[in-house]
Amino acid sequence: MDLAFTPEQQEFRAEVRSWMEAHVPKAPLKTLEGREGFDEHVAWERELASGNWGMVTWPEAYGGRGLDLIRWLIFEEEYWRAGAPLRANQNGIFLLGPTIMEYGTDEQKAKFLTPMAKGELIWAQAWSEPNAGSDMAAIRSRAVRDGDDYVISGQKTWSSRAAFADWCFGLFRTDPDSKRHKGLSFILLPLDAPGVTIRPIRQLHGETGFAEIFFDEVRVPVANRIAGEGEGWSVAMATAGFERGLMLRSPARFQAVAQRLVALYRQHADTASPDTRAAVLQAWMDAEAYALNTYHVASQVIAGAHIGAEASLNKIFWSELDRSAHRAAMSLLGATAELRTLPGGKGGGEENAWLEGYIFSLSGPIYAGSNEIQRNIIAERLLGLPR
Amino acid sequence: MDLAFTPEQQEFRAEVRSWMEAHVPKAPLKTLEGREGFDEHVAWERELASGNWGMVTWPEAYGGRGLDLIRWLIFEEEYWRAGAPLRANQNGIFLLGPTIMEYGTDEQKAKFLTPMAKGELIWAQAWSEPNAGSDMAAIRSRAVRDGDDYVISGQKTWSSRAAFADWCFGLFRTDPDSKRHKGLSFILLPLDAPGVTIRPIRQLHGETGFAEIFFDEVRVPVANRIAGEGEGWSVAMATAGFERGLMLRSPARFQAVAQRLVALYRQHADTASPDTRAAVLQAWMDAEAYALNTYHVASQVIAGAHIGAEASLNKIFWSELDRSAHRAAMSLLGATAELRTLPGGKGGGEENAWLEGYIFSLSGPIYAGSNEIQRNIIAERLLGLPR
Amino acid sequence: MDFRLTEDQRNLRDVIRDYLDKEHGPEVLRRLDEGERRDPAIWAGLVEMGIAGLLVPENHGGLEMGLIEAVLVATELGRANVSESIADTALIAAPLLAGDRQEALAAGELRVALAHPINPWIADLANADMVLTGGKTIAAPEQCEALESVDPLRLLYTPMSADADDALLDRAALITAAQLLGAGERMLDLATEYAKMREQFGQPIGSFQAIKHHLASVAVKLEFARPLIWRAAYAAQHGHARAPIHISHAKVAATDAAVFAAETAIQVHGAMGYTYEVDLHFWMKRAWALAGAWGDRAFHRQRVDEAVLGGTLPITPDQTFASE
Amino acid sequence: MDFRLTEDQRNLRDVIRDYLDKEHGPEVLRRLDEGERRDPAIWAGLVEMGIAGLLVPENHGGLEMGLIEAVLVATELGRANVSESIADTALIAAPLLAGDRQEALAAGELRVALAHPINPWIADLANADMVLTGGKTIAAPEQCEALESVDPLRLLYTPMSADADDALLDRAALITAAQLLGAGERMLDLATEYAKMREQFGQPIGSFQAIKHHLASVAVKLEFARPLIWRAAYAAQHGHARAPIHISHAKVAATDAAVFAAETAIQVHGAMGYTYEVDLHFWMKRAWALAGAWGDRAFHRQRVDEAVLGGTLPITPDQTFASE
Repeated sequence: MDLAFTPEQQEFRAEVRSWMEAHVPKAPLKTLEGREGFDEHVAWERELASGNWGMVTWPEAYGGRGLDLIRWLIFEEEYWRAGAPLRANQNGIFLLGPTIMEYGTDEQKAKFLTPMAKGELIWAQAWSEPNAGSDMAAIRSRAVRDGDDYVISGQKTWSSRAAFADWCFGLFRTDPDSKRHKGLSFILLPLDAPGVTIRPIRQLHGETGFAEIFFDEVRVPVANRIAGEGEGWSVAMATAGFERGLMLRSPARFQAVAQRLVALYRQHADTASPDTRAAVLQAWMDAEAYALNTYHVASQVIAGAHIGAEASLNKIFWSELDRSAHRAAMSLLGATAELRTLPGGKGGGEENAWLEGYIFSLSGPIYAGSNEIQRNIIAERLLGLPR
Repeated sequence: MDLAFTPEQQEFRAEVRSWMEAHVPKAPLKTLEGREGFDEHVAWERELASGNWGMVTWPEAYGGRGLDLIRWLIFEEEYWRAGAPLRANQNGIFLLGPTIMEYGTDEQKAKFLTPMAKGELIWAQAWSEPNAGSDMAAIRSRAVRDGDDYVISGQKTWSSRAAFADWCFGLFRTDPDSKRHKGLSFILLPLDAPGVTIRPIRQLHGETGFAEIFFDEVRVPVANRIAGEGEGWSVAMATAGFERGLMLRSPARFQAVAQRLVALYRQHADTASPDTRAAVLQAWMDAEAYALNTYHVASQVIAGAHIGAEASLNKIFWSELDRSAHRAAMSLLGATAELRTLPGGKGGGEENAWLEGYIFSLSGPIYAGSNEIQRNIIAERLLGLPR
Repeated sequence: MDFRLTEDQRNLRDVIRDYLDKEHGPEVLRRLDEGERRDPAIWAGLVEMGIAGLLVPENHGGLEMGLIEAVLVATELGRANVSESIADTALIAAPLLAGDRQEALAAGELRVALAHPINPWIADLANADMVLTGGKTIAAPEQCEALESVDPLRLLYTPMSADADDALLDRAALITAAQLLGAGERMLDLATEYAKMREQFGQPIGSFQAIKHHLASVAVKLEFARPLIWRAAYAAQHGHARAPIHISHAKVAATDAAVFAAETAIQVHGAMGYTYEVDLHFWMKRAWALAGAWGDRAFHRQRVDEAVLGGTLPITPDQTFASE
Repeated sequence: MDFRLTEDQRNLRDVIRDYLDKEHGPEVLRRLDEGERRDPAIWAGLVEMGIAGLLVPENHGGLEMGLIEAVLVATELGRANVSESIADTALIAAPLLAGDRQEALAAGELRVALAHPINPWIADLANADMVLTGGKTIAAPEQCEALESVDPLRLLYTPMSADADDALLDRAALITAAQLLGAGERMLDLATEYAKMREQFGQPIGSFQAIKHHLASVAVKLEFARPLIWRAAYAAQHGHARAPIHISHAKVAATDAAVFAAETAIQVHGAMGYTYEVDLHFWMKRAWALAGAWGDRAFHRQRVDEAVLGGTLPITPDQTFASE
């Protein structure tokens, strides 16, 4: 065990820090869940790509830097330390990219990876269906083979980014007689293809980050299928594994939340209730624990370990930590917690990011496999309890 | 809604208070879970009976005072306010007594009720079996009809008080071919009958409040059966209803715990952590809420309402409140929490009642129907969710 | 001692509930949210039901009821997510006004906004006829600036000077607690109905023990918050010295129950709960808004803390209903 | 940066675990509890395994290992519920003693009791050869008075004057945290095994979602306490200025995880968990005892609170492994 960064790692940190200090937008971008803010975030992706910081863990051949997970963690620490924006590109970086690298053909790699790294292709997920949420094997959307094409019909929902993204990836039933996990294929398609209709889902706070995607006989070349026909489930599970795992939930992001929460506490220390004070400290302690656990997992992955059901431990921990931290912030804000813009001095106040963050944090225990499902996985696969 | 006590109720309170002040033992009794302490508690039951305070809610005909539930609550408030001991007789007062009054014959009433009220017959429960805990319908102990007797064989466990009690009551399978809830009968028998063996269960803290009861062809007159043969389940459910309901868990008892916890907090205020301070206040607030809810339920019962699955709400609330309160006390005691005797000045300290109380409180969410079962009941019977 | 609602009280509650179920369902909330957010017809209907004059003496044209009735009605207003300023006007301000004003109020012709330094906003100021603050009424300002609440049906304004008034704060906190309880009850209903209908893995999700236990825990929280509100109303109505402590206790319990109901209800709904399409969001937002209104958890916990841990309140088991 | 155990460290852990599984199972705990509570043969076995000399320099006959190894061994001692004073002597006191004493210690011929004002007792004082307090060793007293712990295998004594010593406190808190983690892990194992075997309603109770979720929550708590202990050990070993804060953090997390494991494990066991017959109680009692030892939650939370909320510790995301 060696918990010191090497001189090379320290130099890398210094390099990231200096780039971020020079490039991170001074003012916060508009929300990623509206058109204008989305475009601002895409512009930021291209800015990142211009510095070659977009996909730091990807191989250099595909526009990345080929960094290991420890450097990724360092990168993320500096990214969040600098207050940089959310990533419009995260479906591509962490979900689809690694999937194509593992299962894609050379042609698919060439066609998709480099544009993705450059922020030129923004990806949406197309997993869930109205009757296939936690139970993803209940997918009904079908892709019927017709020569060199699939003809896709059906409906997807809860597609994050789909309202504004360029392409989507998801599972479709290529064998109409199949049941559950069998007969599904993993297919990529452009969201401007004829027959695709996007209907943004109005979220409870009025934004439209999610969308429904309707497919009405959409023709997609068979070449857009990743891996073999009917092998979609295992490909998707690998993707879900990445998602549930550490890559999508950078510890530095939660440490930055905890840091802001501590600052908020200091502003409100004289009126904070004892349980909220305790909750603030707990949020900081848990963010630390999450960071340490991630370094531990990353070290194992670098050494060749495979992360399976252990990812469920992570999912539960970060989602409950994030909700608790934001709940504590709402308590600290008291009567102003409900306001979308916090009262400021002359010239008005700032957006109440804690309120938006609290609402978003409530989705953490739901998406990417609800925490109920995650607890089932832990109990059955890690502890060996009967199904 | 009228939340003022009537002058008669106030007079009654004054009467209880003055009797308790004159009679409650000045020094705490030894634990009810040892022989010596049990005898002290039985002596206290007889003292109570001498003042006609043993069974205040029972009809006068059976040695009670015929008081309604509001007066019972007043009685309990004064009982706990005075720091009076735990009740050795509670199985009789709250479980068996009401059952006999509802289902017993005149002979059974005459034979059992008055001695019970006088503290002359102390009762143990004989419900659970090694493989029938939460799942009480899995009972296997059998009672075979032989003329005017039943011949009982089998094993009961988790029988509170059985190590020292005089008689027990429980369910036995009178129809050998029956399954689950059918074919069970409710039978009373003396624990000194030939063929009965009591084996105290050593509890985790070394005391022996529970016992196993082994029955080896024990002959019991059929006249000791309550209600009809095979009707045991519905009789037992009525008994369990009383148990889960308000009578066994006097709010005043938890209010007294909260009051002691607040006093303990004041002693340790300078070192208490913020979350423990919050937990102390929460325990007091919850004990209040429990008292109010009990007055609400009692008022409904007096007006003729039947309490069904609502009792499960109560069970969960008092058991979790009691555990939280004792957990907070353990936190306040810090390094001394583990000591069975708290360090005192010259002449030694006092027994660490908080430690015993904490350990006992852990059984609250388990016994009388585990809180998991109670939550099932609430979900299915009160909320109407599917089984 | 009889801790039950009287038959009249139950009838009142049921009549209001039936009316609101029929006239003020989720479709009304959607219509308001897409339109003007206030509707004179809704106000008129509430006045017609007698709510405006609930606390006004009979000789001023009211029903001369008390705080128990007020919290019962407030609970129903919370359950139906009523956003008109009827609670502020009729259930909080009315008894604090002079007789002639009460008469206009009972007739539905007067809307009162409430200003108190504990809130950084004043609700429904723009359409108020007067403002109650610091124990007196003043004219509503010509102009005010709108704030945006997470709750689209809440209309908040600032700035305006406000003076402290304990009587107002206590009454408002109590009525707010009752509304939170009602919101919590409705969220439990919504989540329970959803759990019965939504299927995953071939069965209703309400048949899974995890979902059952989530909802059962909400039921427990709500059940034990309710009598706290009733006791606080009774104590305030009868001028008990410890009524403010009971009100604070009730506000804390109702807030915790409603916020817990919201977090649990969205978890049970899964991603659907995150949408505007299902109705849940209206109540969640109201719960988040009211949680901080008229004294947040920290404020009310502190009042109870000072009395209980500070040792100024006798807490032996016989004191539950004490008036001193 | 490599946050993994080395192969040597894993081997050490596995060897100790295998040894204790074989030689120090629940039947040994029962035998000790019914007898003398300490057994020279157990001590000799632990010395034989090299634990006594774990931290002693090679030139004094030890293995010259560090605090990472010490917490790994302490976790195994907690998992096996070892009660001999080997943790106090070898994992806490050893590096704080002079060289000649270390030699005797590594040979298993010296037992050290630890006295510090944070504890109102001294563990294993009656069979100690010397007492470490205030940075120096003193003779063990001729006579002392036994206290009774909830944990039957803990031997506590009083009174004896004790002087403060931060180095001792920090090391002891760290080793105690590791023992709590081990106890928590064992309780999760015990409850999981019980849930697989015990049947109710015709199926193993471990097939019910409520039981699964209880145990999964324990697994999460333990998983995230472990790296806190490892980091604290590393920081202390390398003399990082913030090591005491890391130790306090680890002690809080390990205490919370172990107490939560205990409460959950007894709930999963049902009434059986309440008996002496199943093994669970030995670990629950140890967890309750160690929760308050060497600084309770309040003490250690307060140290972290002062550093973090008090603002003395830099907490930007790049500071996780900082040495200042």
